[in-house]
Amino acid sequence: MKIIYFSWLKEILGISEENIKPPKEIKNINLLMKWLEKRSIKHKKVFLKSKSIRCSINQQIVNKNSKIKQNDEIAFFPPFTGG
Amino acid sequence: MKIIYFSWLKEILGISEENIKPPKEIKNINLLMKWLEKRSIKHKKVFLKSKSIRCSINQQIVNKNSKIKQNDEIAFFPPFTGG
Amino acid sequence: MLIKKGIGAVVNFTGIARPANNSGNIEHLEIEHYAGMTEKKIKEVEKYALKKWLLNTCIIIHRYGKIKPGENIVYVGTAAKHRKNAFKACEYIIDYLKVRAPFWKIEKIKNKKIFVKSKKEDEKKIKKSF
Amino acid sequence: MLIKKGIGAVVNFTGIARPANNSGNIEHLEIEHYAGMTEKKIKEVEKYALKKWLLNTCIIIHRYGKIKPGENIVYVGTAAKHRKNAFKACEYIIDYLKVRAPFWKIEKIKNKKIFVKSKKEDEKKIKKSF
Repeated sequence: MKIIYFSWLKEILGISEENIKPPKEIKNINLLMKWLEKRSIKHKKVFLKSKSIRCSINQQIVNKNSKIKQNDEIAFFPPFTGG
Repeated sequence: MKIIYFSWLKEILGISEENIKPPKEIKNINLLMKWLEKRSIKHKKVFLKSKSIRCSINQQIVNKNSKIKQNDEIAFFPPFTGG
Repeated sequence: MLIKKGIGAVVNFTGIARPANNSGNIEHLEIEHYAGMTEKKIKEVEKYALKKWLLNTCIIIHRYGKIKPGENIVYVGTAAKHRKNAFKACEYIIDYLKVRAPFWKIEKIKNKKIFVKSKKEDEKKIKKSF
Repeated sequence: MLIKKGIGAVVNFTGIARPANNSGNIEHLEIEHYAGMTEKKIKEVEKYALKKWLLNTCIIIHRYGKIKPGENIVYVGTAAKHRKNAFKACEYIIDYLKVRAPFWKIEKIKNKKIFVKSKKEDEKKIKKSF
């Protein structure tokens, strides 16, 4: 599973992506965020702000109850600020 | 008093402007239109359509009750269709 | 200049002569105007828009005379700090030019002159003069 | 081409990097984007606008990377038979790019990185994705 980070999430973590293999019980985005939080202090700092974080699965915006699969590309980011 | 005509009014009349000296009792646009109507068959044809005619005095849009003066520049025309 | 004025948004509108209407193919447009009054009206709406929408700049061009299909008739450009103001001002000005500036369109179709009628929907948009 | 397509109205929007915000003078903007998803989202909104507002043409350009004050960030051009549709489509697309396309702005002010926050008013405008 590929995880991509943008904006201040990337800045805090110091990485723009990582490949992970969460256990099978990590079925949706909410659970994945809680699982990722435990990976490091930096991860904890990022995912504590979960209310400010948006998410996509395979480049589709999703809500945090959405199911995830092993080969998904999942991205975490703040609200968009284009234009 | 200078009278200017535009669009289909000019087309029907065959003139774009004329200088006139209406009598003193012709105090406003409505009276002026009735007075102009009598000048020729073409004028009659034009001013019969008075509801479709708009008017300005000295390049200011006015309603037909507006007072007129001897040295005014008065224009008659259909609604604008610019842009 | 953009930097100096703090411009964040530029909106441009161009109106183009269409090749046909319900009566057939248009050979050309003829736009008549009331010289003197036209300039006055355009300056009025420019002044109004600059103030109301806090524009940095506003450019208004309206052609008259003979115009062939595909040619530009009118251009309105607005620049502001924020996009909403630039959009609102640009739309207002073009609506204004349609019904409050002394222009009249004539369409030439098969050697006939068609005096274009104003659209009531357009007149309603600009309720009153200023 | 204008004649062939019967285009009567062209609206262009350009968004420009401003030189300052409340925190001070901006040295430059850094725009991050989600490669792949960005292109997909821009194509989606283009397709939607072409159909909804019967556009003849629609052009959308959004820069990313380093952008200096005064430089263009984004361009949206729409062409339609009638001006209302060209205006509505252009405004919709730029509203969409603000909140539904994966771009993030960072302002560099005195060697500090400021992650620009999204405006709630902008988010409300585009209520749902399509």
